[in-house]
Amino acid sequence: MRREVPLVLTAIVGLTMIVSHFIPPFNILKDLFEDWFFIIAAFAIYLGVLNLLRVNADKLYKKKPDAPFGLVVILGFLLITIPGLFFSGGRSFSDPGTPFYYLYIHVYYPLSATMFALLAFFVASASYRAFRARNVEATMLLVAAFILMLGRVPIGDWMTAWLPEGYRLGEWADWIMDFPQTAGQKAIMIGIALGVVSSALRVILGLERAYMGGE
Amino acid sequence: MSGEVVGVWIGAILTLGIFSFLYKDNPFYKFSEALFVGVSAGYWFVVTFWQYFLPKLIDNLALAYTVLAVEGRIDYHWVYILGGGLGILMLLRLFPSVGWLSRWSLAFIVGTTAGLQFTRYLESNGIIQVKGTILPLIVGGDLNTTIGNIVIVVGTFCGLIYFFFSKEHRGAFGGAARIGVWFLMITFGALFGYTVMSRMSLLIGRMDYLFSNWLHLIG
Amino acid sequence: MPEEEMRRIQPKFFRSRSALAWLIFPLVLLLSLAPLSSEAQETPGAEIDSVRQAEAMSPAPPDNVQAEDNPNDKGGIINISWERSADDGAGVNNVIGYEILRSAEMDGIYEHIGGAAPGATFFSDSDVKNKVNYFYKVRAISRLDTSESLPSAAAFSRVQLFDLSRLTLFILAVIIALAIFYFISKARGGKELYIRKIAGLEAVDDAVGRATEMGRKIFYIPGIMDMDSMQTIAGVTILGRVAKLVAEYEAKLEVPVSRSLVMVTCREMVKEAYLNAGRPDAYNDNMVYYLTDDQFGYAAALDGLFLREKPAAVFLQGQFYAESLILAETANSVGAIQIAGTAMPSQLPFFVAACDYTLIGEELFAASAYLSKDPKLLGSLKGQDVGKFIFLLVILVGVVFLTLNSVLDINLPNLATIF
Amino acid sequence: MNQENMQEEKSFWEKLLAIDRRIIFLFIIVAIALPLFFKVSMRIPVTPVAEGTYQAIENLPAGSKVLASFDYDPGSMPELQPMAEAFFRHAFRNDLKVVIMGLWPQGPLQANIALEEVFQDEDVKAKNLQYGVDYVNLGFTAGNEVVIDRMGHSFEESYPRDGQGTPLSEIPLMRGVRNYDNVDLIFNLSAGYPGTQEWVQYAVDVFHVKLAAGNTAVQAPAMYPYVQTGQLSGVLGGMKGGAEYETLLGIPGRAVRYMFSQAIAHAVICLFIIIGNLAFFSMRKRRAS
Repeated sequence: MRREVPLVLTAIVGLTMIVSHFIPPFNILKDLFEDWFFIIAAFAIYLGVLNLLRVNADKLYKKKPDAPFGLVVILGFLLITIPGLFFSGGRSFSDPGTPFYYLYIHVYYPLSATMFALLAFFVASASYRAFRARNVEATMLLVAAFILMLGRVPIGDWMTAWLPEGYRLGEWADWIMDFPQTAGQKAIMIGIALGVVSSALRVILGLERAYMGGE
Repeated sequence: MSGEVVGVWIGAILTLGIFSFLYKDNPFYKFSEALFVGVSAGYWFVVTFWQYFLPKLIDNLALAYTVLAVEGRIDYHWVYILGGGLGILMLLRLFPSVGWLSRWSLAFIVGTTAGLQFTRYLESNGIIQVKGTILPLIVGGDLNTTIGNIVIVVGTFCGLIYFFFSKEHRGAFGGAARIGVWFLMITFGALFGYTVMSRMSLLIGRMDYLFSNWLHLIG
Repeated sequence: MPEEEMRRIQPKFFRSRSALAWLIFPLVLLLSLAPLSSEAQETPGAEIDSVRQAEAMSPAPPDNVQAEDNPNDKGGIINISWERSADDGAGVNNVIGYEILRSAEMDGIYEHIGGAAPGATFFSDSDVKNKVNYFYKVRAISRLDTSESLPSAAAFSRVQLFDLSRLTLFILAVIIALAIFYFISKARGGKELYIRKIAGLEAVDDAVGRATEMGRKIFYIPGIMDMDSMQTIAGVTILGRVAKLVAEYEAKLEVPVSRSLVMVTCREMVKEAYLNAGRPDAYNDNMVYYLTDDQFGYAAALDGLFLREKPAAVFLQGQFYAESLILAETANSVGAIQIAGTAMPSQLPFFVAACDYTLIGEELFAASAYLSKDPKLLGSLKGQDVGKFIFLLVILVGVVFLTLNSVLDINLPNLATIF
Repeated sequence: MNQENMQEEKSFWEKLLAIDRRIIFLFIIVAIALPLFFKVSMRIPVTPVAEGTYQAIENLPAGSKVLASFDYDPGSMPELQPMAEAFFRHAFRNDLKVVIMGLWPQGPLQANIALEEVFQDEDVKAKNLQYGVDYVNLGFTAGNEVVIDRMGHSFEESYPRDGQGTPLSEIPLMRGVRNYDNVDLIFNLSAGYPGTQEWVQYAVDVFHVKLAAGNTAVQAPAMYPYVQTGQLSGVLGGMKGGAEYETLLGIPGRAVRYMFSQAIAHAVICLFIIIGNLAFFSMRKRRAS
């Protein structure tokens, strides 16, 4: 039961999805499975949330050193869920003017945006200390990166103003993006496509069970 | 109005809290980060409740129930009970003794995506890309297109050869693989440039927030 | 206010203001949903009626209305096409939209089933019963008046058993699937399947050797994702090889990880490698340890470790995100040899620029298949190569045909349209 | 003498490379913050792929319906929000009807934020736009690419109600909109998965609907093959893409204003790489000799 049922389920659902793509009447079954998928997907989100709360409650309970931050996580969760569920006008909870919207704009948005903005600093220091033209490949990479970084902003055109119009750095950048870059992306894309096809096949046929938490 | 001002102050303080990590790891950063984790989990929770559970699960079951009560027949919408059941199994992962049951719902998710991806990747990222690479290498009277086509065809072809593992990279085959690597490197260079661009944009957004919205230094 | 307007048209029950109300009044919910089960009749073109005036000039009617079954589906859809009204696009009678009307009889009552923007010549009716005849009319609407086309011929939708438009996809899917099975069973039967040399793997010996000479540690980072990621699995497989070399050279290995499940698996892997190298005594569980699940927390912790221990070699093999930069930079600044590998396209550029060797994308999987000799991985890799071979062949032949066509002015088939 | 010089040079480069990371951080802050205070008007060259997205929208006749999927969160706001605002200005200027949705839970709210901004414009105010008639926000639904797949049969199955809880059948704009056949274009703003790639795979290639997109710069290069094959009309790449859109539209906004900072930041990064490599090579030469 523990192993067989999930393997059989995966096989049935996966094959239905594939077969329905070629044999239209199977779409009826596919639609049914998709309906269930939607509901499970939402529960999966809840699972993640509940798991997070439990881990942090555990920190508090066991008085781990970072317990205060576990408390902050839980309080942060309540900070937005209580207004969002009870005091933000029900289904129109995300309209401008609701408490939920206020928290989104003034707490969630600055935090989320700033977390990602940190990366700018790390890119800068890695540029200074780690990115080296250590071999032919890395050199080509850096040269292409230079042309794009400068060509995508007016500095590039300004630096190459002595070249005739149509041959300045901005145009080089366009050309690289439209042709060699596109070609390279295509090769990567086709390779990944075949990789996805083979791993999907292994999953559906039960050869790959890593998703169930190891063999 | 004053609510807005308070809000911007809160936002600015939290922004500085995250940035303080750049100096070094510290409790102010840890607080902001923990708050972020909690608030974002809460955000998902609320949105999923209002825009998901209510309209898709509860409403559908309510509809099925109403049809049963009013017209006395069993409606298609009852299938949502099974979906809901599988969903609840998912939550059982939280309890170690019955956690294995969550594999049933997981199997459902994995099977659906694997089945859909199988055909979608093969077609959109495989066949259609291959079709798009079938271009004439010489286009009369149009040098730009001719060069462009040659670059696309040669680049894609050689790039694929590099990812071909059944043959040793020697001779002409090795040469093609070598050209393939160059194309890959130019592609990575482009990605590099664009990633730097992306990261800088994000920082510009935050700086502008601090100087315009908070300090009003920029009009 | 738009919001108020929406509220007005909502059924009473949906106006409730908070979740609390929902939870307290589930019965109210059930009862007020009742009207939804019988679909309300739509009033055709209500908002268009308001702009209509009595003494208007009619726009030219749409012409040549055709209705036919949507091909290659499970039925339930009829496609309607028409020629635009002569007044569509300009003039006083400029058409501002089309209405699509439907009836079960040619001379019956036609009901509004949908609308289309000016310039449109196509509508798809997906609310039909299979094998039932329908007739369609299209009505052109100007600001002042409307005019209807003649009805279409009868059309009905039906189920098709096979989607012929997807034949190529089907054949290719079958070929690749069969190739994968064939090679997996071959590998299971003990046949050696050839895989080309992978530069990054060759460099592992040098890196481990150098660490031994310098007497410094080797760090192995198997990415930040859990064991359900194929990349993590590949990373852990490669760890097996590295650990075996380390055991043979008597160097020192540390594997700090960010997932507890990964820790357990890595311990197994390293232990087995030490056993195979004939040095089980040299292994202890503390070589593999858990730091934290948190992305930046993990990066910061590794940062500290690298700076303190100054490792001679760092392996970054698995699934990485933004932290790749921080790791590669710090390891580089302490002078470590770095061998990276990931299938994350957005992180590969940074690894190539900052590390000495990088396994690019599929090379990571190929390396792990090669090292683990796992039949399913080897078989898949070979099956994918068959797919690549077909693609390469199609590109080659297709390009040659098209080029010959353009140079010699002949008419060879265009594979792009056939394939 | 020469020997001494070498010695000095070595210590110079080594010292230079070993400076505290925080000094580099400071450089970046200055490089980005300072230019914000100057109003420099710069010519924004337009890339062909951005033009593709603009034209796809521009060529729609008035009254056409655009399905706009907002698949991003505030983390990518500086890159995608200018595009969102420009898109709404563009759509409303050309009298297009907009159906908003999101595969990311934060997306529909980002759309509301952009709408709030755009509704301040006098031109837009004058149009007296009505919710439910001129635009509608369907909200978020869970299920990633499966949602896209399912919407090919029926929007209502994925979105029984809009973001405010109104059943779709009661929204005037949604009347006659059953699936992709009844929309004229999909416009997608995407910061990752699920996003533009999934829209191409599950909507464009199966249901043959037109798609135009705006992406974060990290993602944009991977979309070029789709543009080359025509699966995608065009793609706006990052903040620069937003600035290009604003330029094409003739309404310069935030993205254009930020371009000076962006330019200086790129220059500084290039400079860092050059200094780093000079140091690397001179130190390697020294080690070799």
